[in-house]
Amino acid sequence: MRRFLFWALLCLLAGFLPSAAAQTAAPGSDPGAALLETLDVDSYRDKGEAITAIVQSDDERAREWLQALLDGRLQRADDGRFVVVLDNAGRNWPVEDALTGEALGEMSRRELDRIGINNALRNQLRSAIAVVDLISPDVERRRSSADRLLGEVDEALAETLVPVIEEAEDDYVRRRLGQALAIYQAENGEMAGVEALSGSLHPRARVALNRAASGDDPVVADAARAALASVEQNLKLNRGVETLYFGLSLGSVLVLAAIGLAITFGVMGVINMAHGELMMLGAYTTWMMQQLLPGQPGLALVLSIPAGFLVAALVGIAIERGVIQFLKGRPLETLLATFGISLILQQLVRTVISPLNRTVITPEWMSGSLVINDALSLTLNRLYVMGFALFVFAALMLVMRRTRLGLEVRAVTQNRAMARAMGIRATRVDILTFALGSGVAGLAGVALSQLTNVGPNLGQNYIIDSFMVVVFGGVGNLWGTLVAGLSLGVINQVLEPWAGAVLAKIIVLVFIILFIQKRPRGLFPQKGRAAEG
Amino acid sequence: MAKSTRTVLSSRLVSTAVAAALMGSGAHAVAQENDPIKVGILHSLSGTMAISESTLKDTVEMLIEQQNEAGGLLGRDLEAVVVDPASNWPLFAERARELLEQEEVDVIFGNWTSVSRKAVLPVVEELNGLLFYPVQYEGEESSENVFYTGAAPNQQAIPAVEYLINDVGIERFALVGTDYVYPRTTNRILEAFLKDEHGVADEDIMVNYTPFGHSDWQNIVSEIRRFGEAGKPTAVVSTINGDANVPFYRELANQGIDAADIPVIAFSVGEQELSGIDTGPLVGHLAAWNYFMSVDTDENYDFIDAWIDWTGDEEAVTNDPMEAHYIGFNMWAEAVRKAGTTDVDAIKEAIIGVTVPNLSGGYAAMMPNHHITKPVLIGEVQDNGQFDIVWQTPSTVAGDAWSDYLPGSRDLIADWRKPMACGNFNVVNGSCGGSTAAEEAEAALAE
Amino acid sequence: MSLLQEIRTRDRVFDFMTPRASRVDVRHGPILYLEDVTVSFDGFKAIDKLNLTIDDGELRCIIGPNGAGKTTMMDIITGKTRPDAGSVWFGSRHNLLQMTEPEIASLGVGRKFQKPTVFEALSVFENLELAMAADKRIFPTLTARLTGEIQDRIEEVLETIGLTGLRFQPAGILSHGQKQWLEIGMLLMQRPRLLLVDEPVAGMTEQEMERTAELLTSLAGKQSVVVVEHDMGFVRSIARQVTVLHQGSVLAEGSMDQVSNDPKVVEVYLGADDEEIA
Amino acid sequence: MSLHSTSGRFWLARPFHERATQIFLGVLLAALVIVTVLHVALPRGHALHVNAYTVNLFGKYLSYALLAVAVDLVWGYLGILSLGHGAFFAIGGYAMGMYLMRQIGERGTYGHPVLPDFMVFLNWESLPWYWHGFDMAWFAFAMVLLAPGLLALVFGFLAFRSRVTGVYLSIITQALTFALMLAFFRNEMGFGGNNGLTDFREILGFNLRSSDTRLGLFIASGVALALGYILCRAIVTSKLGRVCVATRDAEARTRFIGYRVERFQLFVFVVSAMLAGVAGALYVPQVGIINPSEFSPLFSIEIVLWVALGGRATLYGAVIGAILVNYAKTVFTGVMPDAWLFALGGLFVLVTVLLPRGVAGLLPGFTRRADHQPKEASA
Repeated sequence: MRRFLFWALLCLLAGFLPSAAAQTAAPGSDPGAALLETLDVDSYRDKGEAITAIVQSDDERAREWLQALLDGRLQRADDGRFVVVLDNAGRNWPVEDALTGEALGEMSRRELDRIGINNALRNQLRSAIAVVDLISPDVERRRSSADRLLGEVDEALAETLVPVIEEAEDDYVRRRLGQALAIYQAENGEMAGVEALSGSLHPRARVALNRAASGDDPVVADAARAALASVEQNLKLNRGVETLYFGLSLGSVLVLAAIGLAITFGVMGVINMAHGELMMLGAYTTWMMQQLLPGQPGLALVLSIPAGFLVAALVGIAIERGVIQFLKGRPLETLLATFGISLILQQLVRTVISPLNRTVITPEWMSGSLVINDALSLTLNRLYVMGFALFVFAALMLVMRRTRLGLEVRAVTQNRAMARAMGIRATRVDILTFALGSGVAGLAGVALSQLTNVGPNLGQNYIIDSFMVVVFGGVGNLWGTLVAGLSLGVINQVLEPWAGAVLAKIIVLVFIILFIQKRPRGLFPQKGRAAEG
Repeated sequence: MAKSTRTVLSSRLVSTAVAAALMGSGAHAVAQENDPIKVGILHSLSGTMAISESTLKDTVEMLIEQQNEAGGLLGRDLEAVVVDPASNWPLFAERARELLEQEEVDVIFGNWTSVSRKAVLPVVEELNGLLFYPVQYEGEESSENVFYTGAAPNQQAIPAVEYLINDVGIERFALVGTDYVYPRTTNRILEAFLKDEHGVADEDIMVNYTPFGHSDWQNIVSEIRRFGEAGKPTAVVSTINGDANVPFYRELANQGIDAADIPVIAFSVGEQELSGIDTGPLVGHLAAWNYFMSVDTDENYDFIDAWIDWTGDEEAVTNDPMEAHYIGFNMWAEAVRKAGTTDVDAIKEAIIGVTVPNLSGGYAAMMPNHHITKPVLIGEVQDNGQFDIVWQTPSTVAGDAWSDYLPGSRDLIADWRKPMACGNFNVVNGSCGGSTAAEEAEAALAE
Repeated sequence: MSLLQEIRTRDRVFDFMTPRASRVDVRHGPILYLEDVTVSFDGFKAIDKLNLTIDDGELRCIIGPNGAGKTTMMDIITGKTRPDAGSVWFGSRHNLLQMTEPEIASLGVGRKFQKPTVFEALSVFENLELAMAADKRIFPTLTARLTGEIQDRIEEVLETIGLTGLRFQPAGILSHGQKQWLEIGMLLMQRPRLLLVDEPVAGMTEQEMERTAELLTSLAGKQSVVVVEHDMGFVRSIARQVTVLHQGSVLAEGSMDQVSNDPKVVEVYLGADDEEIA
Repeated sequence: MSLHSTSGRFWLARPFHERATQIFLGVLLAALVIVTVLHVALPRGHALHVNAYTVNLFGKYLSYALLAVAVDLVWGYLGILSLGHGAFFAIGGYAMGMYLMRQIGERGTYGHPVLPDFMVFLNWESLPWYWHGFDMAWFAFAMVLLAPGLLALVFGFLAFRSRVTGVYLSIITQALTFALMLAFFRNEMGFGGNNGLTDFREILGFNLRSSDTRLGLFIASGVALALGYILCRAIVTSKLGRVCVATRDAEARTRFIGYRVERFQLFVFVVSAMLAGVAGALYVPQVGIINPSEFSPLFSIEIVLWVALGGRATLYGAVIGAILVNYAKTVFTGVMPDAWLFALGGLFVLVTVLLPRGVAGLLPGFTRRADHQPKEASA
């Protein structure tokens, strides 16, 4: 199946250097038409050969076609023309002629037949495009194509690869291609490859070594095994780091979810069961922003940080004024009332927006992962969330410790009457505190929109966990919340591999329940007569 | 919403008010010949399942209206009786009882989750009603009063895995699912199937279960990643349910697993689920269904257009359970015509063998085991939230109530035709009612 | 006076319900004995090496400025707060640091809170009924019947504290002073060996004060009484021995005149206001 | 004054001498009789005929009412807001469910004499140890009381000993029921996972699918409610009841007058848990299924709403609340599904803000019982 790559590369190398790419076929009888014709067959094998043919034809539209085919946009109209669909949403699609590239306006999906492909062909296409790109002027393309060729090399390509490796002026490309070659050699039980790969952490390389290890040549097999063993320790270490990272990232999510609660519950003593729904609102704000700014998910996301805070804070104020202020000093009643509010907010979203989940796009710069080494890479979106969590925490700390508001809040919570007497407007403080807590919940929602569903139930999935974190950390203590959140996250992730996700969660819950028995006031309790309540 | 429904609701409002006054004595009217035929719809319109089920309710209402426009059935109009079990399983049983006892409906279309079906089952059997169940499920059941228009495992899971093995050349399988009965059973069937039929080794099968709405997939995905590094082509067979899917696919994408390396084939991810996902990173992942919105037939396009007009939403999507209802409804209507009455027992007789067109250009027939014949399609996710059909069974597959790969049910069959009329006939000891497991156990006890 | 005698004779008649408090051993020495007690909240030393001895039947007044640790001391004696160091003995037999509040209470240590705390939802009568010395385990409590004798006993205490008319009113509606009285009444029902009385006359009228003084002095002798009070007039009217607390330890001790002439005390008291922070 | 008229008597006899209780029992009895008569005597289709569906519905309401009474006992009189009583309810339900499962015997789809269906198709070799004995009614019914009681005992012992109170207690009770829900969802637990237990055939030899049996269960629920109510009243009118109220309003003070508060709390908590278990056991055969969703925190909180709506610390208020809310639910989810959650949510807010004494607060003659009203449930 891979043989075509050899021809592809060969003619590419012989055919043209990056600059001299223009060799249009003679006008009139367009050979391209014939080429595309061969694509419109049922059997995927024939399609595969057709693709090979296209690659070998040094037609400069080849890459376009391959790309369109890969994206499933290369289709055939009832009138037999081959077209490229520009946008396949809705019932009628704008198309352009695949050969001439002229726009043909809209066509109904009923009169179009897509040229279907499957994963095998998708692979083939990717590799083909990669090969084409190997000598593209754009260095990024060359690099990605080099990455792409890891494990895709075959006998023929291997030979032709050698000169390319030598000529490659970009050493990343050179190194990758070298690896690709080594992988090929190792898989065919060549010592050279095994040696070249020993010490490499790259999964693909280990796949190759694994194969070599099960090869018939005992010497090579041993060498391969040795090579695998040599990185075992290193891998374990990486795995440990990975688990820790997982734990911390889960932890930071918990912290984000709980920190707002730590304000409203811990500082004000208000049990806000609608906290989760405030998070939900934050998430929906993100979605809204992305609807308002189509095509710029990144910008929308950044903007929705203040927006989410604002929306949640306003709703929070409404809740405080509308309900909580009437329930002063009756925490359990507040619990019930706010629970009612949470139900209302959920149903509101269901009826106003939709019971279905909403799509929140992850911006480019947040998707994918940060490669530490070939075995360890940290997923970017979670990295951002972690940073965000710390940022929010720091900001809150600042507000509570350094600002007038923080001072007043602490004064009011310690001795309302006294604070009043000193001219602090307690009601105002209540409003602001609650708004702050709610706003933070909104921020958490914005972050969550990048990790999980944006739907009416988003809040419910986090409310219990957040309460656990706050109680575990010690009510009224932001540091406690931070420590509790992170440690619970890590515990959970460490348990998960051997206990399984469900059991891990249960164990953590039971652990907290027992812990509260031992230390009713959490990790960092408030002491003194004031706290004896 | 169809006006017929509205009137019903208001009338129910009155009757319930009366009920309130008289401690709930529901007033009955004995069904007259010219009264409308009552079609009960038992789908959650609120609560967690509303996401999936509310569209099915709309579907049935649409079908009913279409039927009425076409002159109804037996010269009588159809009338939708909608109730909301609110995603609460005991409430499902209660509502079913209400439909059959209070509203005296002639047929019920409803349920999504297995548990809700299990809750309703005894009621439907006790009151001898008709239930059409439109969702793919774990099988291991055949009730005289229930018609399973969704896929049984052998109509979805097994062909899908065969496709992976034969066409994609997969040798290593990660069976990942939500921890409830459908994934459990499906995965057990698949395990048995892979080992017995294809000699897949134990270490090449990984099974993992997660709770509902699981949102933190980091560990499991990295486990899958490592599982895939053993040097054999690997695939994930996903029976992950509903909300848990978004974070799962997100994590896959972020950890750099794309369909080309480790394809995921899902049994519970359809067009509707995709409509809530950023499909960019999913492209190339697979799903196995008996219908896709992208099926290229005129019946399908007509259905889609009708649906879009009914909902008034250009973006509205159709999915497999909707087709199941489409088929089930037409089968029932056909059976009513054939029997010339809506009497339950008559229909049960008449409907077996009824054949109606499905939306993928073929025909669906009601089998004696109350399951239907379906084609199996494999689709690859595209960036526009649709599936590109890459494979399809040459002919339709008949639903199998009892799996051939589970020891308990290997020798059970269901056949509701007289004289057998048995949902769990044991072909070994030729008796109705249970597997040889019974005798084995008795033997064990005897010792 | 005569009335109290009656109570005393009465309780000999009904000695089946005299509290186990009699087990307290005071044959040699004091009934309450605190040694080097220290407790601190978040680093702040509320009680610092406090030594205090109360003899059987003594009436002791404890005064001191805000934050002197008066209430904390009571918390320690009644088992509500555990000290970081030191020892607290009730008689020479019972180490209070190893006992829970109910145990200490049933030993015969009664406490009247600074802020009068009665059971507001229950009637005055029920308040006294609950306080009464009796078998306070679960099932006896569940099956307990209100016998005539018990009623009589409660009626008498109602007399003593002058709330007979209000016996079936919820305690919640009582005035501040009345609550004070009710609480004292509950103490009487408990029949303790040691009464800890925290600011008994706050919010009382002159007459009420006098009656309180009378009551407390009359109690002294049979029961030991420790009074924490701000109202110097009141203290002067009842006090024999006065202890001055300052910053968690004893500043001065002696008769009212001695301490009030003590320069240290005077200095400490300059500018001290009459409210203790809760 | 109730105190005087009754508190001289034997504690279990006291309720019968209370006007409120007499009225309550009277109404309940009347309801039972009327429904039964209308159901049995009148022909189907008669305007006043009460059909099996409705009987079943009321049976369900009654079991909910008993549950509400149990919650009111701890919340109203002890000030413990348990957000986990659904757990005891569900455990009682599971105990009953296991009995009913065993009664299926060979009639299961696999016809296995011992193993329930879900065990057969999940390939269980033999019955897990904790399923043994549930084929005997007496054992199962004992478990209905003991299992929830034991859980409450252990949990309560830990919690009250370390004086976890108020909000903290509410939150960990919630954690408890949440953890149990996750646990019961796991199929390894051997309780049927998400599908729970269903497909019941008969109870004590009566066919569960006949409307007579259902009528019987309805009456049984009524009787159980009456007995539970009397027991609770007897407790709250006893001196122990007053100790509870005292604890609720001034826990520390109660300690200082010599009551071992934590033991009283534990005792009442366990009694309440057992009542909840009985309610669950009556609920399951009537709805025909028990599954982990009964453990969901949401349900537990809803129970509290019933009590709050009916009126705390009155017991009969709890009954009224439970029936009102659930009847409303039945109507609403039928008539306007989307509005239901709005209504429920609204109820939560309005009741807590505007109606702190619930519906019972509106009833005449309520003021005389006002002395048992909580002034507030503070943390």
